[in-house]
Amino acid sequence: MLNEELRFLKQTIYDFSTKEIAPKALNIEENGIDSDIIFRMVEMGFMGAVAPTEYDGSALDNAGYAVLLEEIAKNSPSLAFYLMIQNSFVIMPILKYGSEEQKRIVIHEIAKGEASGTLIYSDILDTVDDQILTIKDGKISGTKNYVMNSSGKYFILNTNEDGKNRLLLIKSGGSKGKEHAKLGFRGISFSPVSFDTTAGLSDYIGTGDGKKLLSEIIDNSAIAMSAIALGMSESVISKAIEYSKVRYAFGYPLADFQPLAFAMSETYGELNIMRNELYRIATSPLDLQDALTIKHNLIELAKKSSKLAIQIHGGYGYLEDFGIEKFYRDSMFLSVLSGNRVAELTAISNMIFGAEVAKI
Amino acid sequence: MLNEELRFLKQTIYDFSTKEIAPKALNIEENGIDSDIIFRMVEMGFMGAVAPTEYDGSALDNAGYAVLLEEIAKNSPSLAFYLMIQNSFVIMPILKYGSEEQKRIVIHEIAKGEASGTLIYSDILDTVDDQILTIKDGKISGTKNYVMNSSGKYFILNTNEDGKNRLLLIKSGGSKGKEHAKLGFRGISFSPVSFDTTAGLSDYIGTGDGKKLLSEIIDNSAIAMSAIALGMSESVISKAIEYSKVRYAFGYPLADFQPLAFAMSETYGELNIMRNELYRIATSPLDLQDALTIKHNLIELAKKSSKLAIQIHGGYGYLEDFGIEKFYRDSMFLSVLSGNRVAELTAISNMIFGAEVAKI
Amino acid sequence: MDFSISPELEEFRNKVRSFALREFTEELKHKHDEEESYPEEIRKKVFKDGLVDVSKPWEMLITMEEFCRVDPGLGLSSIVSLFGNEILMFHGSDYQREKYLEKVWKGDLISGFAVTEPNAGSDVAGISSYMKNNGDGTWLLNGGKMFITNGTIADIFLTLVRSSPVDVAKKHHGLSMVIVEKNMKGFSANKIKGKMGVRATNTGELSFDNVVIPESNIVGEIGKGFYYVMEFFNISRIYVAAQAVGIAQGALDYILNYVAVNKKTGNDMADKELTSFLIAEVTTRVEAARLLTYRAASLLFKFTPDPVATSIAKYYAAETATYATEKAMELLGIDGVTTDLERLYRDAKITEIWEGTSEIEKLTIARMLIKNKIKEVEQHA
Amino acid sequence: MDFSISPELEEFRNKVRSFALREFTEELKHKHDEEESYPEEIRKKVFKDGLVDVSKPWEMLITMEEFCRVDPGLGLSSIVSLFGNEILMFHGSDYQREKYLEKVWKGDLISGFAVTEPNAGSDVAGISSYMKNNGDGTWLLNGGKMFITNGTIADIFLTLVRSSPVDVAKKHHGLSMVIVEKNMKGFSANKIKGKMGVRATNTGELSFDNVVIPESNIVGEIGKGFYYVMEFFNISRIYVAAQAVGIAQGALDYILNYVAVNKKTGNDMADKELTSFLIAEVTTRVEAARLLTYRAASLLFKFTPDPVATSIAKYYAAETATYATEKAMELLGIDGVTTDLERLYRDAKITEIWEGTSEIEKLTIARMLIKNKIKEVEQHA
Repeated sequence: MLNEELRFLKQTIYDFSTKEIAPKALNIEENGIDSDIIFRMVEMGFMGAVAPTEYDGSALDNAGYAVLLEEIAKNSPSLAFYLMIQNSFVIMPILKYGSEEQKRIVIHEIAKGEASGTLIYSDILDTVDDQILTIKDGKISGTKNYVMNSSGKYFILNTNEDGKNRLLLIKSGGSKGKEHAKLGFRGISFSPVSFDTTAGLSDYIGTGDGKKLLSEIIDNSAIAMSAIALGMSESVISKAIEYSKVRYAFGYPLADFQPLAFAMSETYGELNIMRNELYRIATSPLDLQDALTIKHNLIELAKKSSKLAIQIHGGYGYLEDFGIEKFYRDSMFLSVLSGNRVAELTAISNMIFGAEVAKI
Repeated sequence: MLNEELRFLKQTIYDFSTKEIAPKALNIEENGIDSDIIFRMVEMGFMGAVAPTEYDGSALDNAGYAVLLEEIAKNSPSLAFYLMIQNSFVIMPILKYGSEEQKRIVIHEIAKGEASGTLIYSDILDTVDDQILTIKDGKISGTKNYVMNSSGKYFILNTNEDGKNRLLLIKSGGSKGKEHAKLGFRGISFSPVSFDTTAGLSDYIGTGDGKKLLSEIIDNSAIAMSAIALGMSESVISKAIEYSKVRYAFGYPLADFQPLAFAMSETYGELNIMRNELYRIATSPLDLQDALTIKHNLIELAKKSSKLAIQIHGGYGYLEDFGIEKFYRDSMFLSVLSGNRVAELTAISNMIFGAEVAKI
Repeated sequence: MDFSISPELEEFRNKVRSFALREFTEELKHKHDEEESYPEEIRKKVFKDGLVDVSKPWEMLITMEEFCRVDPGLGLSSIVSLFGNEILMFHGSDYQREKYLEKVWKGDLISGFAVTEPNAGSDVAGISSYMKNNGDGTWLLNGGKMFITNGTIADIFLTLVRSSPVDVAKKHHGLSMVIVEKNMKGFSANKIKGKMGVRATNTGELSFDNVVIPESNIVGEIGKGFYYVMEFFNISRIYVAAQAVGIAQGALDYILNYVAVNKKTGNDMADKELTSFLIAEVTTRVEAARLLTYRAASLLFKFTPDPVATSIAKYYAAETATYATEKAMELLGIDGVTTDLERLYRDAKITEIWEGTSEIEKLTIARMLIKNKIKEVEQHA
Repeated sequence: MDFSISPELEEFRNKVRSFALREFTEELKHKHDEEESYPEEIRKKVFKDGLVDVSKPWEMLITMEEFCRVDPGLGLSSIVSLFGNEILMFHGSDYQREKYLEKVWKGDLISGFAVTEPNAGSDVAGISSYMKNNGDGTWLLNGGKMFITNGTIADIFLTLVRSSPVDVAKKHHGLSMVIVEKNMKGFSANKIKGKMGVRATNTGELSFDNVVIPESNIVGEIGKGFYYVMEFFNISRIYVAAQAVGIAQGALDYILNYVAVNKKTGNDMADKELTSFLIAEVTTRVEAARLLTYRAASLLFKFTPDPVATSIAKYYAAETATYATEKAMELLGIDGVTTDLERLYRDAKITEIWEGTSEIEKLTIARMLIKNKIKEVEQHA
């Protein structure tokens, strides 16, 4: 399905991911993404993967970017999600909505590994445990409970000023709270951040309603999230398949037992179908309905694959050292972070039904 | 996904199916496929869809043939399956394994609507209620319990002669037993056929083991069966969607209820993914693993869609007149007729695992 | 806790099972399915053999289960002539009890329960059949009913009608339950043909064209009809759950028989783990469905019906019936399509639809649980 | 049939639930999860408060359920010091009962149950730890065990070992159960770190390097070890089922609380049918799992254990625990990842693995059902 250029890119990143990321994957989970890895990410051009070359980016298109995330996610979903935050959540919105100054400074710094950014988008997730930030007299205040990469330098966030939601790009200024217990993506910081600051940098980003812009940013990350889910599924089911060939029970390799073999090959088959669809979407003009649909399907598949893989690995699947259980946690966390599930299903339904439905 | 030529073909067959088949669909279920329909099938070139023009066929390629079956199945799964029997089960094997005489006579007659044929392949289904036909002194004897289109003129069947399985093409000569109660595809005759005859026509077809040839024929029909399942799913889920917009409960159209809307749009989304994959496969060099995989997935989808559609239609979904329940029966029947499920899953598993697995 | 069934009830179970295996012959099963005809002869035998005794609810439940296990069409038909009798039992006047109920109990009258309308299924309060007070002790009924079991064979119908103009905010007020007799002027019924399954049962569409309903045919209090129906669902849904358990068990019977037969003929299907998994999965769900059903029944039969338990049982058992017949077809494959399993597969699906679709059951369950939880949270607040 | 729980048992349930809610503080739950440390202080309290009494099996079961409902890590840890005690109860000598069992019952000794090995999990008879008869009344044990609960804190281990050379055709012969003490020479244990969930429980890898086992430490008959383990699974799997029911109920608690809180804050989530369906579906499965578990337990506690009922309960309840925590996470979304639900989600999955994976449970169920059916078919033939 991939053209030659993409196949070459895939091979390159596969090799990189296998040789350089895989051995460090466990360490990323335990100690975070260290400066060595960031250095290599910069060298490889992954930090600014989607940024134009004029801002020191690699100018990957949708499909190339998907290949990158898929291959990195196979070994470290944390690192893949981190790259996605930089590219889909920070660089892309700045490219689309930002000022020239924002582009020159922020994208450059991220691409060079000098800084990282994040997007605070809990405002569009249905949550009871979070506040909306407010602006009064140029000062942002309030606490956001759910901030991924909360130790980053740049924040894109929504604030409410006189009843109006506006998106801002600010330079830190928040105070990071205690790290949350982390369900998944343990290599990335995740904590509350409290703000009591005047907006930094060139503040406003985009002109529309801030919550709507957040939704757009998340919508636009659908292919990227799908690629991460795909890489995770592939990796975990391949590991299960390999393990089932060498692990014996009752005198036979597990792969000899039909229900196990069929469960794995059915999942693998679905995976192939979804991969083909994902790259078809990534290489076509953007179709939001298709992109959201594949995202939901691939995230479900990642959950299903990882559950199956734990089961195949038995007790070993339950231990961190074996690198299986993290997919079970990460896939659920990805599901939670992937956007507002109900709002997205409603959007898909509206498109399919050609009418506003699913209100009740 | 379809190129312009295929899109044009699709539109043509869609129009035909909607205008000419839909109004007769219920009648097909009750009284079978009458000569008027066969006449139109011949005129449209559908009876010999895959046959070369020299044998009066339409020379459709894989994708064109899939489009045909998909569009016909939307309104009459019985008719679509009947066309598939003629093309995938009779014409294709004769083209591949048959003599020139067999091609000239049998394919010509089928394409012209002068005769129809069938394939008896229960030998490769795991069954306890069936016998293997035997040949002794040039005479075939035995009873085959499960024969679709048992009223046809030509039979391709497997016989055992001195312990060797050989495929034969014979001209009727069987005596048709009492029609079975029909789970699905009620427009097609389905009954036992008893043989006590000397082989007709030019008998042997192919040189290999008869059961292996049967498996090959079924394998080669995977795209066609997938297309039928796809058409069925599309049709039934579209009907459910339309019905849910006009049927009210508690003051709201059913489409307003999230669990119903989401169930339909999720199914619809899967459908789109599968359709894209099916046509990708149909327009690529044959990949058996992909073809069997999509077949299994699409047949499951057809079962799931029809179950959901009945539920959306409530009591009306349970009545024959509304044209919903038949999809529930037909999809299960298609599943049963689609081949040896366990053998196929094992074959897929072997390909994926790169080893012989799933033995236990 | 005691999950065992009393020896008496087990003995009764054997008795009804033997009856079904003996009387529901291959010929009759096929015939009534094919012809969509009602097996009145079997119904008579069931009553004659004393298998139906409304004073023994556990036996009624077991009869339902075991009959449906063998053949839902014949099984249901033989006992559904009692349909709706509990409403008369609880709310009928002496006159109604004597004139109708006692005969229904003996099997001499066939009863129907008429709620659903073409435009109101799950949404019971959405019905529009309307009865106007003539002011002379009679009412004038107009409208129609849809999907009514025993529609063209019942002698009487317990019919839900609107008896005062609809108040949009309180749609479930102003509904009443009345007895419509088949011989009343202006009443007519058409048989609904072409059901996918349970084809031995009789289903009709009813029409009321200026039917005069005497005051004496109003059941219980005027305006309380909706509540009677909801109360009745607490009963009828448990019986549907039992139907579904029977069907699911029937499918499991096919699976186990098939595997045993295969084993005997040397086919190694029985030794394949895929087969084992399927058997284990189906068995587990059948057992769960049965326990949920019996639990709901035990609450009802102690006069402490629990709508949550009832809806859970109905929803889960119905889903299990569909699931089990699907899995059985999947295993038996081509050998399944020409057996009784084929019919069971068609029959099963109705349990997810009638007496409240699975969707309605789920709403019932959730609404009560949410209500209780909010109350609990508020008390602690 | 009586599905009601006695008032005494309900009262006991309230008592253990109160204990768990009071003692399993937020701080302790977090701490022991984060540090992977064993909550010895809570275990002591549980014994002190008399919440563990092996003579009252129903109470044990309820304790397991209610403890796991609040926190599986702390809950399990507080009672798992009894692990394997039933084997000694049924088969131990007077000497073993006095020296070990009575102390385990009082909570003064911690017991472990050591069967699984690196290369033999579900396949119990595949173990290779080997004990050689010294001919002087002692045996010499070599080998190792994996994933052993209480691995580095237990005082004694009920250990399955091979005591005569393996007969390939009869692998489950020649296995014996022995008591290994932690202080025995040649015994060592390493803590296994990094479990996804139930991190407060202690898990270890054991190593036997020429450990001398006195004859007096052989439990029951030599060579019968495999059967003791299978017999024990009839008990332990029911307790795992109860764990799973507790976890699933815990997830449902989160769901209902969240919906109630949302309702109070004006979020209309509670009124969405999607939420209702989710609540109904989870509730139904939790109820089914609980009934299956109690049924298996009631058979066991009447000394008529039914391996089919046990395996059904274990498999279904474990699946339900995983399912319920998944659904709860799905509903709570981002609000779920920073709560105790996050831990519950990690904890749940173990119930599908330990004490027999779901796959093994399914084989157990199917094998017995097929065997019975074949017998039945043969009798009729």
